[in-house]
Amino acid sequence: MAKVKLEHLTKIFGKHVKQVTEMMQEHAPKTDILEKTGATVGVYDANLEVNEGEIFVIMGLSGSGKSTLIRLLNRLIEPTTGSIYLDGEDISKMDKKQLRDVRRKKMSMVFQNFGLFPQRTVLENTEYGLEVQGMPKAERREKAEKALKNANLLAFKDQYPSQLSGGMQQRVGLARALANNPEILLMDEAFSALDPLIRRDMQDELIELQAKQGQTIIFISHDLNEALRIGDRIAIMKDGEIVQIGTGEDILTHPANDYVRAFTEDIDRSKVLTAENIMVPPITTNIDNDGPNVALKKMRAEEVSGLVAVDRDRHVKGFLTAENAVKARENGSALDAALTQMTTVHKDTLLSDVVSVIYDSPAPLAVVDDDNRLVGVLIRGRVLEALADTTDMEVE
Amino acid sequence: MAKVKLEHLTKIFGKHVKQVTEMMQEHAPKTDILEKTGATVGVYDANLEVNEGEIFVIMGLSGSGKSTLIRLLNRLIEPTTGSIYLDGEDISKMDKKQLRDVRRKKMSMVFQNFGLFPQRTVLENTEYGLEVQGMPKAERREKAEKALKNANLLAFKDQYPSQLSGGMQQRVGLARALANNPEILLMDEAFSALDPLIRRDMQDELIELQAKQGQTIIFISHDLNEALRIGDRIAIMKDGEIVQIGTGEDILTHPANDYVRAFTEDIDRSKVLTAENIMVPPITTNIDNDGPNVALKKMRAEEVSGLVAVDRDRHVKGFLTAENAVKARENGSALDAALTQMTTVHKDTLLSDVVSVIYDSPAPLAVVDDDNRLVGVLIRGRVLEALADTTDMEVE
Amino acid sequence: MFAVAKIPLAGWVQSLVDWMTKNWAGFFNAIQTGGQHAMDALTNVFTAVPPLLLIVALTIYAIIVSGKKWGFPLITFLGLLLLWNQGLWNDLMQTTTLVLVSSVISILIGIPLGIWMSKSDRVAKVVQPILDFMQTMPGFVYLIPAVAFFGIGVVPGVFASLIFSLPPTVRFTNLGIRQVPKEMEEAADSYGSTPWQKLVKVELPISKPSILAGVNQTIMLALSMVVIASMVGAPGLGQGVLSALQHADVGNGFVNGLGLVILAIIIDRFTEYLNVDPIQKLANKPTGRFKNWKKWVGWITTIALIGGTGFAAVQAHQKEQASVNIVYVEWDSEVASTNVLAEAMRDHGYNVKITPLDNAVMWQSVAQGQADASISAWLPNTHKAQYDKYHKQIDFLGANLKGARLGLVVPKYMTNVNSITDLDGQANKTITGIEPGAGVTAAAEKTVKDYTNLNGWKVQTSSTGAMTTALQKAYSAKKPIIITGWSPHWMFQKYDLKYLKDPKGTMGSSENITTMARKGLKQDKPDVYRVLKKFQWDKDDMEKVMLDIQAGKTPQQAADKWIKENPKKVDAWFAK
Amino acid sequence: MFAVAKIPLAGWVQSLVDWMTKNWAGFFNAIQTGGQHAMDALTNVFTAVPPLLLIVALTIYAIIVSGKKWGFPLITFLGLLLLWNQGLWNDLMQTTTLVLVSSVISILIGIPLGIWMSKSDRVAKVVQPILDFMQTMPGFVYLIPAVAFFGIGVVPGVFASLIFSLPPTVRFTNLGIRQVPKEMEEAADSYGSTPWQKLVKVELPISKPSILAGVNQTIMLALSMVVIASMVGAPGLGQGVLSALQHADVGNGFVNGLGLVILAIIIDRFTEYLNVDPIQKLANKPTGRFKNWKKWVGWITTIALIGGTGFAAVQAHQKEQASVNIVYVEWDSEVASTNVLAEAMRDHGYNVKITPLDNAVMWQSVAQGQADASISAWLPNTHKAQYDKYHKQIDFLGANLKGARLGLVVPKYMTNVNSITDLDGQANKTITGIEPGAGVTAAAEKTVKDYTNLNGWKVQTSSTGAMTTALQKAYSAKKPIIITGWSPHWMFQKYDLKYLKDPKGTMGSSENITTMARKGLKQDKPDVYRVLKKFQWDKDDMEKVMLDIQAGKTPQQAADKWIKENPKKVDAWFAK
Ligand SMILES: Nc1ncnc2c1ncn2[C@@H]1O[C@H](COP(=O)(O)OP(=O)(O)OP(=O)(O)O)[C@@H](O)[C@H]1O
Ligand SMILES: Nc1ncnc2c1ncn2[C@@H]1O[C@H](COP(=O)(O)OP(=O)(O)OP(=O)(O)O)[C@@H](O)[C@H]1O
Ligand SMILES: [Mg+2]
Ligand SMILES: [Mg+2]
Repeated sequence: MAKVKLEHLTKIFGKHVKQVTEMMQEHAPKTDILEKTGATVGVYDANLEVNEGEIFVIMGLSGSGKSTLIRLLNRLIEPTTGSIYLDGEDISKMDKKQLRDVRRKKMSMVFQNFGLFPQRTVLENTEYGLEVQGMPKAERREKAEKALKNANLLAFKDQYPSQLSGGMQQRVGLARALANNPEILLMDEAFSALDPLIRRDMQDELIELQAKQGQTIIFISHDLNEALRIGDRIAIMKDGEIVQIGTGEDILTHPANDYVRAFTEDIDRSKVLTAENIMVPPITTNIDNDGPNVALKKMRAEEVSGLVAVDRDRHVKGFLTAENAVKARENGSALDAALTQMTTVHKDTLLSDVVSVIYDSPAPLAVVDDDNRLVGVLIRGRVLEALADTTDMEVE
Repeated sequence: MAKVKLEHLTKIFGKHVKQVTEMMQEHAPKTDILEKTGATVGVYDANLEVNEGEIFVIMGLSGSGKSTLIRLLNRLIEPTTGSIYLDGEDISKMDKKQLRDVRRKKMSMVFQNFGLFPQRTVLENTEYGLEVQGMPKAERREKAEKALKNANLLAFKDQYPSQLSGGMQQRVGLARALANNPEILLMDEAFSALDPLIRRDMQDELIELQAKQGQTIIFISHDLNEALRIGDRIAIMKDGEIVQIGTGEDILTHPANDYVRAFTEDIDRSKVLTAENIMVPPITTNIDNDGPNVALKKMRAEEVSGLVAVDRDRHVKGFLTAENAVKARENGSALDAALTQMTTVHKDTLLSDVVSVIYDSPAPLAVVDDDNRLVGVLIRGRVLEALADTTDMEVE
Repeated sequence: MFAVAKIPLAGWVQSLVDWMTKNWAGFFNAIQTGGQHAMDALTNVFTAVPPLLLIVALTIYAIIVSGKKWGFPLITFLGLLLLWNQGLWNDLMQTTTLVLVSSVISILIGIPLGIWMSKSDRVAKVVQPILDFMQTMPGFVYLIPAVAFFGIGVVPGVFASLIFSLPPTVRFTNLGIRQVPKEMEEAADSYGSTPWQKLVKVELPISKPSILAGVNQTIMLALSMVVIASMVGAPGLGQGVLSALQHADVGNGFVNGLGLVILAIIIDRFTEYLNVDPIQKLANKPTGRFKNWKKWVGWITTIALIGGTGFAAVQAHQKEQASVNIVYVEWDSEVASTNVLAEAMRDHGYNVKITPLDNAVMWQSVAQGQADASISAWLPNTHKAQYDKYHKQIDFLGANLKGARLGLVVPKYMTNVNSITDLDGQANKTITGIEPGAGVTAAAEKTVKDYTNLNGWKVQTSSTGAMTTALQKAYSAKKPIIITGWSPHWMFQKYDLKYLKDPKGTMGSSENITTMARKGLKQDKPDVYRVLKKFQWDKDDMEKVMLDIQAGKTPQQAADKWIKENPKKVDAWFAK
Repeated sequence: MFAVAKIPLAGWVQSLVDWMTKNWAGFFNAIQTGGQHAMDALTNVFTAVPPLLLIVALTIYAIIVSGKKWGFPLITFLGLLLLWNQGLWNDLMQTTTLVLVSSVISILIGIPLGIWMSKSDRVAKVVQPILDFMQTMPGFVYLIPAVAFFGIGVVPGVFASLIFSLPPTVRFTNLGIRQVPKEMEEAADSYGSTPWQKLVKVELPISKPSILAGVNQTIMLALSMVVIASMVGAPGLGQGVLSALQHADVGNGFVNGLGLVILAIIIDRFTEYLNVDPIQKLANKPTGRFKNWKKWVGWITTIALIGGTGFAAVQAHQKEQASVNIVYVEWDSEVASTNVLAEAMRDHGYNVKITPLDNAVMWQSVAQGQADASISAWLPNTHKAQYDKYHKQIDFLGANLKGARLGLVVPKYMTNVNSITDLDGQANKTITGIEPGAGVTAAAEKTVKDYTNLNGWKVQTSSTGAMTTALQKAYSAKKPIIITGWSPHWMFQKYDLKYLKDPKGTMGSSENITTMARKGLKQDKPDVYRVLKKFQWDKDDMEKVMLDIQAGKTPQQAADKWIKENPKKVDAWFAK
């Protein structure tokens, strides 16, 4: 079952809701709506499901409604219309007490603008969530200190937020949310003020945490690399509407429209594309059946200079070059002996990892599935072509 | 002459300055200093020169003193010790009036936390800098609207900052600084809240602006790609100290220490390395002098299957394959006629751009300098190797 | 305890005040005169506006400002109407002047001072105790020097208000500016704002809510000082409160106090709407065709207001010739006579100002020439002490009403009782008196003691209001009652009453109410002097006027009515 | 104007008050009694602390709290010492009680109310005009009902203070909470804070500066109401101000006012230090070995304070037996006599409370049994009116001082002048009198009129203080002077003076000062009654005490001194 589900969720800031809705249905631009009605469309008709244990990333232009959407989830903003289901329950219909329980136990939020309490020290900020749950002082202090330690801020625990740098403040916000150990983490550009080193640490920690504790994470990011790195699925928003939802690969390979494509341009494809995306169909010889003659005949027919040797189960046995096939025929030996070593890569290996392997390997690479069965081959030309594709776009 | 020059600039937050300085000289960690003295080292003994018309990027871990350094430049923070020269004048010795003039005419700042005035509309915020200079209303309004238009926010000009999204607020801060058209722009993570599309636009605009008006820009960023894209030089800070200053390439290729190297890890090298970095020395034949025989002999001696044909000025004329050289010898024709087309790329071309070209080209690529003279060649294997290098590091 | 003697602090202060009074007289006089004139002018403008016009205009402004049809506009409308109905309009306008002037001065001094404090810790350290001093040193203490410096009138009233009401503006300006977030300061600095620009464009707008809350407090405190100010002669609602309280008349005190409260609520609300969040304002900004209606209505109202005022003022102006200042004691009889004379003189084109004062201050003011005249001297008995003290510095113009008297009074239906000696146990052996300290009460007590037939009687003291209430109750039930009466008093017009004969004379002999003028009036304003000299009427006349006032007319209305009904008498006063 | 009659608002209010007085008497009484006891207890604690100990302790706290050695601690130390020196210590403690109690109640009511307002616009709409009402409805108006409800004493004083001083706390709590940034609210909400948690952990801490500023204003306004409160019998510095002002004695009024100001400054500073920015606090946090010295010193001081108080209280307690409440008029003579009797009784183990009251209120309080006794009845002349009114409800115990008199007085060195008829032009034909309204002044004026040899003389009215000052000046220069004197008065002890013979008797005959007690005292407290009955002394005694007081001793000190020097006389009062 979906952990979180949104149905026809709409938020309009300002008055004249009906007029705005009509204009939205006619796809009027936001600036027109603003001028005519004074109202701003935050989110319009969002439908979405986030699965349990998923890291779901929301991306989109600045002002496209990401923060509004995430705030609707814990009802910091009241929706104009639509429903929000959490574990099948409609949050938008909850009374105050139920909502409070949800916020305490199920969701924690990291704010885009940090949202730290200025009159509380770093430590006191971090333990805030636990404090309101009524956890005894010693216990919550311990948890908070642990969270601060993970954020590398333990030394600063008695300082006040205004004494910290931007990134440090963001990490306090993060520690505060994590200390709570909620089922769902709502993270609004939680890493935007972090430098790459700390950011990578934080990403790793998040992934690890998620793997260990199976939290559902909804994450707003502007960094597609980050989204691809940590996100199971990605939603892309534009002008308050969700224009595409899919895995990183879906979005890279089948962008719903030019807007989404533009978003992916600056991306280092080698970090996204996998062997499976760029492999070509293998031309194989079943060494359990075929002899050198059959193999050579196949090569001629397919106009290739080598074949991937597989057994009956399509397990890769090696590579058979034309040269070796000829030699085998001359020597009358079996194909087994004529094979050269063939490097295999799993089909999910990233292109970036493939590049270094293929550079060292004389033969094409065999791409195998989870059962180690051959599904395709990678050839150098194709790899370069894929890399070129990426950059092509930018050069255009 | 350096536009901005820092000499032994130090800022310590808190008391016990002397004790802190001593501890810093002994390279005590910041957390120890904080614990012992309650003071925090913002910036320690920074020496720096920024040239006129340069885009100078400052990077470093969160809390390493970047914001402090940039605020010292316009004396929002008073230095503990050290001097700051602007056009050779010591800012730290200026009286209030001089300082004000400098801030009005020479420097504008974009704040990490935006620093927008909540009770002023977007437009009024944007025209603030001009307003304090005493510019007439119509004129400053026009300029402000232009700046807002560039930031794509003209429709929102009568809204208040709290009605905008984070990214939109950041763009208002940017527009406010740019409307001022200062000699020096101080930008503290000015693009951190922006999505990639708008970010790229903003970067482009900044580069263009800088090219047109020769502004000096000091830019804090966490994004090494961004730094490399827009920065002429980069400084890397750690714990308040500047650990390395250099061009992007310097830093990538000769990192001063492990800390800097770690910083560059996640980088897409194809966006950084240029043809010059990965070219190999060319083996040439001067077609004005050499005939087919000489060429073939050279090929044999160098164990290559082709030569780059150049004229006396080392201008590339084409590529001579062994095959064609043999043919020319047989036909007794001159080398000119035997040459195949050879694609040239400028030595500063990025690796990412090279990949797409080399994929389409049968022959190696010739690398030329500004005068179109041959300086090296690019071969496929080398390109793949360079790409692999990058990813190697990460895979480690 | 220490062997140190008590430091003669009290003496030092006294000497300082004396010294200042003597040596800075010129300076204080200038302030007194200038301030008095300026404020009189302002009050004249306010009172020149026809009340109904002003009420409607303010209601319209309230609608425009609040954007509501009920609530605040309704309060404004009904509140002002009520005050008008209660005959407090003029007082209200005078109080408005007092409060406006002291608030404006407070703001003009307080905001800059608060800003200065916020910018310098040292200034804050010095100013803070001074503010404490201003707010806690009792008004009574500095009112005495204030009178010594500025004489009586509205100026020392403003002075006292100022001292007490200034601090909140200062404190909350300081607080507000100190609370401006550091980032905002930095952003302003980084664009090279001068301190002034930073203040005006950033700090003040951001700290506006705090500053306005401080100003609001200042206005409230200024309003709370209105009563104290009226103790030194500042006119307005405060005098109503004071005079009501001289009779322990909670009801009337409350009504006058209510005037202050309604004024407070209206001012409070208008200032509150200054403080609307700009975003809210934006959200409420009307769109569409009528978006400017507010502006239009506002302007039209303003023009109507100015026009109406101008018209009324021109009419008023035509009459303006001379300026006379008549002072009086806040007694029913003197209210009646002084208003009749004043209205009559106004009808003849004189510009007359009348000021109620404490008894002693009234005499002093005529003696020192601060007032032109009074027609309220009860001689030879009631005001004897004052007469003895000041008579040499005053010009007496003869009695304007003869045969005023005190005595025990009963309704005429008590036919058996005609003399005090006839009393033998009526009305539970009780004489209903007024306040304990009053002269007539004392006389009644003496009477009870001296007449043997009154053995066992008691004088039940209460208040003037309570006595007349008791009289009314008994009268309508035709029950016996004996009261301490005096005349002229409206009760003689309203009820059929008679004085009891007083063979022993313990209730005192009869008196005349005398007109007196400052020395020099004869030379300065011979016309006025002549009118004053000729002014006289009799008990019946006066009582008619008092009765009308008692029945709910304002003193002016009652006076006008009497003047209309007695043209001959009035004309005689103005005969050449 | 409208044809609508004046709405009888005043009458309605009056009726309402009457109705409440009658029907809610039980409720009001309970509050009156409970409040009075609680506050008396608090005052007793304060006064039980030895003054010097308290001064030193507060100074130490000031050092700890402010972290400074000069400035604030010095002000605290010198200010309190000055008040002690001026003999205002007891008044100060009583005022402190009044202000503390009304401030604490204000805070307890005001902060929750302000919070409620901030949470609901509707509540704000309703409460705001009520606050306006509370701040601008003149205190005089609701003091009268307050007295009707609560009688005289400290409770109606607190009631009046509360009404006036509550609003700022409410307003600024409301303002502060409304100014809490939206992000902070959101952050608190997002972690599932209950409204209460959000309030306590986020909103109140963030709005602390505003709230404290409001509380500070509340305290200031409570202090400013001290004088008004004392008009209904609340004891303390306010009474000093009032009594000084009865003589237009700016100097003494100022000194008492200064007591209020010093109290204000000390409270203001202590509350201000509650409001230190936490970051600043962090920066000032001491490091190193002595970082806890403050805590230690603070605790030691507190222990010393409690110990000292306990010790003093135990000593005081041993003496406590009965409780007597003696009232008096704030005249020099009565201050002396009442203090002597009170101190003597205290020495004999009685628990005596003395309360200065307005003349009329004093008589009323004995008559109604609110006070036990008074030894300040001047009979038969001066208090005649009161005597006539109340004598049936009072038990008179005979004269405690015989031969009090008024008269014209000259220094003995004027040997030629022994009778009024001897006067023939001395001292510029001037008799130096006191306040214009005083009885002795009136008598002097009568004298000038009646004696033919005084033709052309004048009575120069001034004030009691000014008269004695003039006497001193003339006396030291051996110049002739004629004053209006009365005895007992300290001047007869300090200077060699003589009464002039008064053949016509215009200066009045001699009087006795009489002791009176409430009916029932004889049964309730026979011991006290006996002492009161036996208490008597003579003019010389009284004048000695008055002289000491005049020279700077507190009344208590002077009384103690006299008691020590006259053991026999005192013992006689307590003989069985
Ligand atoms: N006002 C201040 N008071 C005390 N310490 C401060 C203050 N401002 C900054 N610091 C400290 O100075 C150090 C450097 O802060 P700075 O803001 O310059 O970091 P930064 O490099 O900009 O980090 P980030 O990338 O996170 O913005 C931090 O350790 C911070 O705690
Ligand atoms: N409180 C508000 N009042 C009015 N309009 C608002 C408010 N909050 C957001 N908006 C509007 O809603 C739209 C979406 O804002 P939102 O903050 O969700 O954008 P975002 O996607 O988070 O952008 P960013 O990446 O810049 O943070 C914007 O046009 C903004 O102007
Ligand atoms: Mg956002
Ligand atoms: Mg920073």
